[in-house]
Amino acid sequence: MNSPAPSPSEKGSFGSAAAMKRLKQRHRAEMRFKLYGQLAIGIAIVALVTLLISIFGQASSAFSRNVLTFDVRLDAEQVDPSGERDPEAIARNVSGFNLLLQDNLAEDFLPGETDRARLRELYGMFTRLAVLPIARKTAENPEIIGTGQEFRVALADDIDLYLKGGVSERKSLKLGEIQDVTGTLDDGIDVTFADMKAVEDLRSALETFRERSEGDNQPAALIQLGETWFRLQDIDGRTASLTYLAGASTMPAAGTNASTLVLEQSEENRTVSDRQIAWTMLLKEDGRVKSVFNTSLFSHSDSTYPELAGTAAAVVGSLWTMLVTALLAIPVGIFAAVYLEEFATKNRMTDLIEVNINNLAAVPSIVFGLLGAAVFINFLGLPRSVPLVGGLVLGLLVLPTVIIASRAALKAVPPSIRDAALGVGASQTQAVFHHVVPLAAPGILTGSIIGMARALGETAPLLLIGMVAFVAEVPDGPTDESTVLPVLIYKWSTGAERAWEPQTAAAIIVLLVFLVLMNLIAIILRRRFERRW
Amino acid sequence: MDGNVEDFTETRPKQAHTMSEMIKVDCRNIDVFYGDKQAIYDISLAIQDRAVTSFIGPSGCGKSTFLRCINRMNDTIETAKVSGQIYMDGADINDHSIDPVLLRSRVGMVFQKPNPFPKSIYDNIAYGPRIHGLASGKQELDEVVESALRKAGLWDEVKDRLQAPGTSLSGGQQQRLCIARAIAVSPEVILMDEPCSALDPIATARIEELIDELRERYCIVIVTHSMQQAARVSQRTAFFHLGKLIEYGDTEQIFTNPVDSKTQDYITGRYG
Amino acid sequence: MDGNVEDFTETRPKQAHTMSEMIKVDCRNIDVFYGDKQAIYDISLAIQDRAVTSFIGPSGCGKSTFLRCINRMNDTIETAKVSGQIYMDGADINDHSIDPVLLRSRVGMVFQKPNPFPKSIYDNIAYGPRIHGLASGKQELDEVVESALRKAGLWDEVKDRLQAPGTSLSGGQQQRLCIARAIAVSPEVILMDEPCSALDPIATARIEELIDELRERYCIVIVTHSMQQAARVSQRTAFFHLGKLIEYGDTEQIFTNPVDSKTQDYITGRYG
Amino acid sequence: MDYQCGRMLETFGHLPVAWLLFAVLAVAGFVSFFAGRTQAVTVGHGQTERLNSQPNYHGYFVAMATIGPAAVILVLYALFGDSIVRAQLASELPQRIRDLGSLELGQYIDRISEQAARRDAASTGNALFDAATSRYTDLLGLSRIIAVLAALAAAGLGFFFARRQLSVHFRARSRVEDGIKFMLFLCAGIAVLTTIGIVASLFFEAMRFFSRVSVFSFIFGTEWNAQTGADFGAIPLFFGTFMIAFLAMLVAAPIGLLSAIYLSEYASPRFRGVVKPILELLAGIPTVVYGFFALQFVAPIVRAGANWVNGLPFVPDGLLAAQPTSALAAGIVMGIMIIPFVSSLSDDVINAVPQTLRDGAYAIGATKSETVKQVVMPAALPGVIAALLLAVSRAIGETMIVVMAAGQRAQITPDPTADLTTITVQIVALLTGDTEFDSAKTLSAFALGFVLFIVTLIFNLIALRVVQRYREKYE
Amino acid sequence: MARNEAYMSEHIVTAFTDELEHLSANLLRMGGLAEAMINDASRAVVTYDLELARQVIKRDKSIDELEAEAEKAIIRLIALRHPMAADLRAVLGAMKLAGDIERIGDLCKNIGKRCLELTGDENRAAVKGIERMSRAVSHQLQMALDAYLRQDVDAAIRVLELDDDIDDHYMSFFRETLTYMMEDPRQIGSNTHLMFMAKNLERIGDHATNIAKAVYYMVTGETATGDHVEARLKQSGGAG
Amino acid sequence: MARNEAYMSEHIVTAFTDELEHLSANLLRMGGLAEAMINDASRAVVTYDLELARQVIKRDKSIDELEAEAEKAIIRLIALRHPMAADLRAVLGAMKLAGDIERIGDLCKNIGKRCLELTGDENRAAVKGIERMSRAVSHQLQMALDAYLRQDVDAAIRVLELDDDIDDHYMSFFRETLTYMMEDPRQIGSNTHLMFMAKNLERIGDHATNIAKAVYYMVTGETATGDHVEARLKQSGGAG
Repeated sequence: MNSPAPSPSEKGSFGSAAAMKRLKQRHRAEMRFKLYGQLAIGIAIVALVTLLISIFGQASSAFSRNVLTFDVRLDAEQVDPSGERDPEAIARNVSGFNLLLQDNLAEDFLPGETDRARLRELYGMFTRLAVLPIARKTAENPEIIGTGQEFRVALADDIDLYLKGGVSERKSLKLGEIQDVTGTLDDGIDVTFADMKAVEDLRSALETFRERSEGDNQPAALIQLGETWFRLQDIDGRTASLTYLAGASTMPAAGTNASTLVLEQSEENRTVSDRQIAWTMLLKEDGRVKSVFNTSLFSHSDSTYPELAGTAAAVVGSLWTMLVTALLAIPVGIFAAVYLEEFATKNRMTDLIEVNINNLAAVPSIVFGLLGAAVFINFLGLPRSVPLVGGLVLGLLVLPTVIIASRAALKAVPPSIRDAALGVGASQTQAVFHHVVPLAAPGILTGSIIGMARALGETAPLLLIGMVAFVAEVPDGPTDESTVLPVLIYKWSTGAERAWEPQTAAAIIVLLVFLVLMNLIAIILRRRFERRW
Repeated sequence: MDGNVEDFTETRPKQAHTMSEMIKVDCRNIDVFYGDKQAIYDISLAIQDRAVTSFIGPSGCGKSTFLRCINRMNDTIETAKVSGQIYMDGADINDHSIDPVLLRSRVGMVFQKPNPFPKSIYDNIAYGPRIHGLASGKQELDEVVESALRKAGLWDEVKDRLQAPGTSLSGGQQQRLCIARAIAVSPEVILMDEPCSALDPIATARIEELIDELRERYCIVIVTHSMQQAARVSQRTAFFHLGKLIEYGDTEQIFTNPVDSKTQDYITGRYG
Repeated sequence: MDGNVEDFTETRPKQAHTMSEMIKVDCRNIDVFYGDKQAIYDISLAIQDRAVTSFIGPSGCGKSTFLRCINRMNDTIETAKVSGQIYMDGADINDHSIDPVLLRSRVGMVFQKPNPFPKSIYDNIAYGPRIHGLASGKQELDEVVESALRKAGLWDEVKDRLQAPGTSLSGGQQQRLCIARAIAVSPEVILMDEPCSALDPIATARIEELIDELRERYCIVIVTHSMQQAARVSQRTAFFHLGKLIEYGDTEQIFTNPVDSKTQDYITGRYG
Repeated sequence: MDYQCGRMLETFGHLPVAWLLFAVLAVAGFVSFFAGRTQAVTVGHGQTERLNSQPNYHGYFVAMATIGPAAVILVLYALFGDSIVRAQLASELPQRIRDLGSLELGQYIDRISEQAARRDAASTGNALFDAATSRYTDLLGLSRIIAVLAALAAAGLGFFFARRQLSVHFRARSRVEDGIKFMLFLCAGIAVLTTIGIVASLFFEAMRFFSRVSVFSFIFGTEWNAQTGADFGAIPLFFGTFMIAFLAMLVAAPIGLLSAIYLSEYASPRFRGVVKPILELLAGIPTVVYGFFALQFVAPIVRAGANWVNGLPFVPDGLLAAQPTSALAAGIVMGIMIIPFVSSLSDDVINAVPQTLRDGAYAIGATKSETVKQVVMPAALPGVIAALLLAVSRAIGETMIVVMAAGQRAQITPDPTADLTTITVQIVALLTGDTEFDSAKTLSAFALGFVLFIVTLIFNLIALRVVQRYREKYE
Repeated sequence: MARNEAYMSEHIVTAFTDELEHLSANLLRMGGLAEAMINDASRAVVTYDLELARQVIKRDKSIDELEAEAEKAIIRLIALRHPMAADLRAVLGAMKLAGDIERIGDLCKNIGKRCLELTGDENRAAVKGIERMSRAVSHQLQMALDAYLRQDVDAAIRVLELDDDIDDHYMSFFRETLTYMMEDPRQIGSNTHLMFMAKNLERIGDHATNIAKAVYYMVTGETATGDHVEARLKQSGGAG
Repeated sequence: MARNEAYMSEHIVTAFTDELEHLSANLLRMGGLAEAMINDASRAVVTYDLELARQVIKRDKSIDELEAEAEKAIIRLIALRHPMAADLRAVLGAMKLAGDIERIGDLCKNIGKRCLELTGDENRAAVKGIERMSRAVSHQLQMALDAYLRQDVDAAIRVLELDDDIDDHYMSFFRETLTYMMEDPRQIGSNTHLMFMAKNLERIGDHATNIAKAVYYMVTGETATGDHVEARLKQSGGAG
């Protein structure tokens, strides 16, 4: 093979047998290598898809919300005890409205009940602060006081979660007609079911749940007979002993159709009681509990109650913060880039600045938080938790990103353009501002937007300057106390109640929408104006 | 006396007469498309062995594209589509049974810009023989490397620093290293795509000299921007224009008495 | 009869005799350092007006560096240090009182790669006159643009699409656009740094033709890689080697009968 | 007269003076620009080519000379004016208030300024306070009048002298350009100031910490109980940090590198056009989202997995800690987060390898993978290493994922399913909520931050240096 | 030269075309001069006009100078323009042309010199022979130059054919003069001169033939020994 | 040619150097042939060896062929190698040389042809004169070729000086032969031939001079009419 030309025997064929064998091996190695690459990309994509699915899956339930409808007369006594029709006083009179609705509910379900525990259970169907919108609405239109109005109130988070299937695994079964009823509502009744098979189904359902759960958990079964809900105490053959839960206080008649709701978790293991479930089911049949789109997620500010919490304040806080960030980082970043790329003479000083900026871009974001805490808050005495400080910190954080992106864009403009301008007698500044910067503008803009997107998603440094504070009001300016979306997400994710989970996921989606928008703009800009030299 | 007359021309073999016997690569009806754009129109061309054939023509005339058909480098460009037959020693290189990887070990290529691998000089040369299993031991490999470097006229310049990186050489040396690298896998054909366009006149002259020496062993095809270079190094010249082969013949004839008026105009600096 | 003899040579003014009167740029004892490295060694050279002077030499010989002294483009390179005097019409251009920016409007420059601004053809030309306030109204500017394009022989090709981007032109047209751009600020000297090295032979010939035409109005200095080009376009040729000026004289003499053996060796393709 | 004057002072004390000044400066700028421009045209006798610089530049120059000094004065006033007024007011207050001590005095004056800001505020009844308030308003007004007058004077002087300079040969352009360059330089300086700020704040706070806790026990201590202020041994934190970073790199390095290779060498432009943005999407997701993902999705799986392993017959019971938050969960998710970082950096590096090298390899009959492995990768190696170093640095400094998914327990254990804590987690834990800047607990966060900064700095410096060398090679 | 061929457009570098045309024009001027010299020389012999003979002798210097200039221009062209293909042939052909015309000038000068040696009372028949020959030769040269001007191969071939006539002229003149010399030994001296003049004219004819050959080469790129000219050239081979 | 000048190293492209040397060697071979032809032709005349004369006539064809080859090689060189400066001069000089040597061949052939017309009983004195002249001319040619081989300007100048001698030789031969012719009119025919032979030899001398001039030009780049040669050339100007 070492000879310059091949032997004649090789003419017409390509390669010896040994070479062909070797070639086969080489091609196999080729395929393997290619496969590794595909695998890697597959893993990365699967990870992304999993992430998105898990978040969207969680979030989907947060975008709908169950509301409880009330049809009440706004009793002036309760709503406006002072009688002055002072809007502020009305809006602040949360307890008055609360009582009004509580009474309305109690009238329907527990008329004349005095057991405070039982009442509290009923009142737990919604949270006190949920009446706030009603109060505000009334305050705006005081003339509706005294008239009958229909109101919608957010259902308590646990019950909402229960309806969305979050509290316990459950199973609905039709039990068919009942043959026979004995006993009283107060002491418990025994019913005999006509359909043995249905009873078997119920039993097996209970059994399955029991097997599935750990420890001493006893699955529960709620049975509906007509308008009344009972709790299943025991079942023996076709006869079940039931106790009264809620609903019409009438003995069910034989022949009534029965249905059951089997719950995996026993009452003790749940945040929702059997009775509350029964009430909810009754309200639902009445059409008073309905699932609606969760507008409060966008219109409300933060709240200690997940069903009332929204992202409005955080979104506005983020916007204020971004405004400050943009005002600091973009002009300064671009000018600094122009200076370094076009004017700075190469010496140790500029080398130092250069190294310094590159390093700064790679400094962990939390360090900027420390800087903000130490300099802006401790040293300069600026207030904590305000967009001004957050914006400054984030501005410094993305400054190197903007500088580097701008420099890259400036560098991409070929030196021949500068030469050309200098060659016709333009000064350096003219060459830069007439030619180089306009040509680099799309790149600079793209870089700036991407930098801003990064700032928008940044969390850690803001934690350290106190932007994690609870903010119930939409901030009016950069010096108002506020929080930002990512921090809100962090805060919600640490919430103890399970209802925070979908809420957090929903907030994440709001954040992602903003980010996707910004990146889309950047991509469009890049596609539209990108110039290859 | 007549003997003397013969003697005077002996440095130039009379190719015209012996051509048919010495054809190494026979291209027939080659069309090349880049996407929808046709770059080469039905070119047929037979390239002689042990001679330098040069492709000339104004830029965009398809000479490089055509060159890259011969070792199927157009395969690496996704939009490129080649049709027609190219026979090398009678075998169609576009046949499915022909592996481009093996083909390229028989048809070496040298590029416009010297592109040594970022490895030592030794490894630059040894890389090809290694992947093709052309040397079975360290000693044999050493021999292959030395022989390739010698043939490329680079041995004396680098023998004391075979472990130095290939990129440490000067531009002209780098290009000769690339030629040595191509030679090391014992090709039969060497394609050169404007091998001197990135070099200064002195380095260019060295490469031309080398090409002239290599002609004795290989079939060399060179694409060049410079008519002068084609005139200097090649025995046969093909003139391309707008993707078509306008004229193909002995270099001397092309440069002193071209048949086609387009060739004439191009060569004499008239145009169109 | 003698009249006829004269007539035969009339296309070539006998520069040698009238030189001293027609000197445009007079460089004296120029040294250039890049950092610690000396790139130009004590070069003195007088460039004639209304003639093409070419600088030739192997790469790295300092011809481009020297060219860039003439419009102080070396000022833009930080490490470059130029010493010596360059008199243009008797004024030392390196003097502190001379603004390099203004100097560059009197000494135009054309670069190796065509570098039109990514703007319209019109704006490419109009930019220089605009920043220098050479035209006071739209109409006057139009005239400047047209005149520059005409002088660069590009008017007929682009007059119908002055608003098309300059980069949409072909390579050769782009280079002529760059020449027009240089002309538009009415310079006295035009420096060209290998203006054809990125172009194909046809475009090159067009540029050479243009240079030949422009010679009647300007003092042109051209750096070229190609001796042939220097031979074709220039009346005077300077041969540089290792940062030194080896020989400077009439092009014809340099190419047919150079005085210095280094020039001889370079021109005939021998070397060192 | 006196009254008039007082009214004026008071009015000025209340005016939204910033906007007014802005408007005045803008007008001054315009006026001076046109004045300069017109004068230049006159000087050049209408022939602009006779001028050294174009008329516009003369205009800019005059405007610059007019606005510049005024703006400097106003900026100085904005920075120090308030303190001067306060100092003056403090010196005028009765002795007993001045004796209060700086803190309370400051608060007292704060109250005064708040009161003064309310224009229609009723009397508080406290005569001294009311008097001080009105005095404060007057002082403020006076200082503003002085500042504005000074600014106007400076503007006038600037305008005057600038116009005197204009002539045919005056190099207005270079003067204006010098001004622009100076402004650009100031902007570049901010980046440096930031670094100085970081280093200084971290350093001084860390020094304060080390004056209470010895450096040695901080760096080599193995017990960390900062919340109680008892133990400040940071070894467990270092361990946790590097453990998680290591796990992250285990995920990110091969996946990122291989996908970069596949995308740049194998993928069709269409595939690349689709997949590359998808990978970049991973980079665009905020870390807090990753943290949530780690906490809600990955951690339970890791825990379940650990439990399953523990349940295997030949595995000793409780081999794995199987905590609800674990280093492994954080590591995996952090790895996913870093994939695009590694892949896009490597992609850049691989793309920077010139096509001619690949052509060279193909031309001697190398297959694609041989070309990649033996030509492209060796050429790209320095860049790839740098990319990995930068990724490690990123992993070390990453905060939200570990805060949410790694846990709080400072321990040293090789078990990846145990919960570990990291430097960043502790910084967040120590500095969230109300903090006083004087406790060792708070200061320890700065000491940790200092360590974090130094460590990442070293990684970055090495990586950037390597990258720069690499780029220089191929540019 | 190129201007006469339809397919050949101008060079992109017009200076090149200019130079080539300048060269060609100069050669034609030289040719015209030579033609005039032939006629004048023969007239000087026939009319025994010694003044004219002296003029002819003097005029050779102009042709020599023009030839030197042309040669310089040719070297310039080759060195600076690198002519190729047809251009190269044109330039090298021009070089030959210039050489041939210069030789014609020399030969005319020689005729002039010999004219000065004559006595004025030579055999009229012999003198007539010279006149006749010179007319033929001058015509041949004119045709050759015309072929050059028009780059006309056929015209060039016709010139080649003419050469035989001139050779015949010369041979008969030679024999005739030999007879006169034998008849009248006193005329040996002057007749010898006439004989040499005739020889010179014959040689001028050869040079005209050479010019035609050069034209043939310029246009076709083949030396005028190709198959289709051979037959016509067979007889006129070799120097006289 | 280049090999003889110390400062001139080889071309980087050795093929170029090879071709130039080949060309030069070929010209020298042609020159050698021509020299031999001169000697043989004169021997044929002196010994009245008609066979030798015929050989000489035949040999001219070889020289013609060699000249055609050389000319082709020169065109090749110019077209493909673009010689510059000294190389260009060498190539163009070679072209002149080839032409001159070819002419020498022609002239020798002409002597051979005229030899066939002789009777063998010519005036011995005249024949001796031819022999003497041919020896001088042959020597001159040899010196010119030597100057070419060694690229020696001084040698070339010496050749130019020699030309005067040959012209003197010719003039005396011319007068002498004229006398013989008048003395013996029967010999007019053969003596005329001898006279033309002498004229041919004189012209061969001119060509040798041309070769020397070409050498002078190749080496110095100046035509051999420069100041320092002028004085020596004054007498030998113009064609004989």
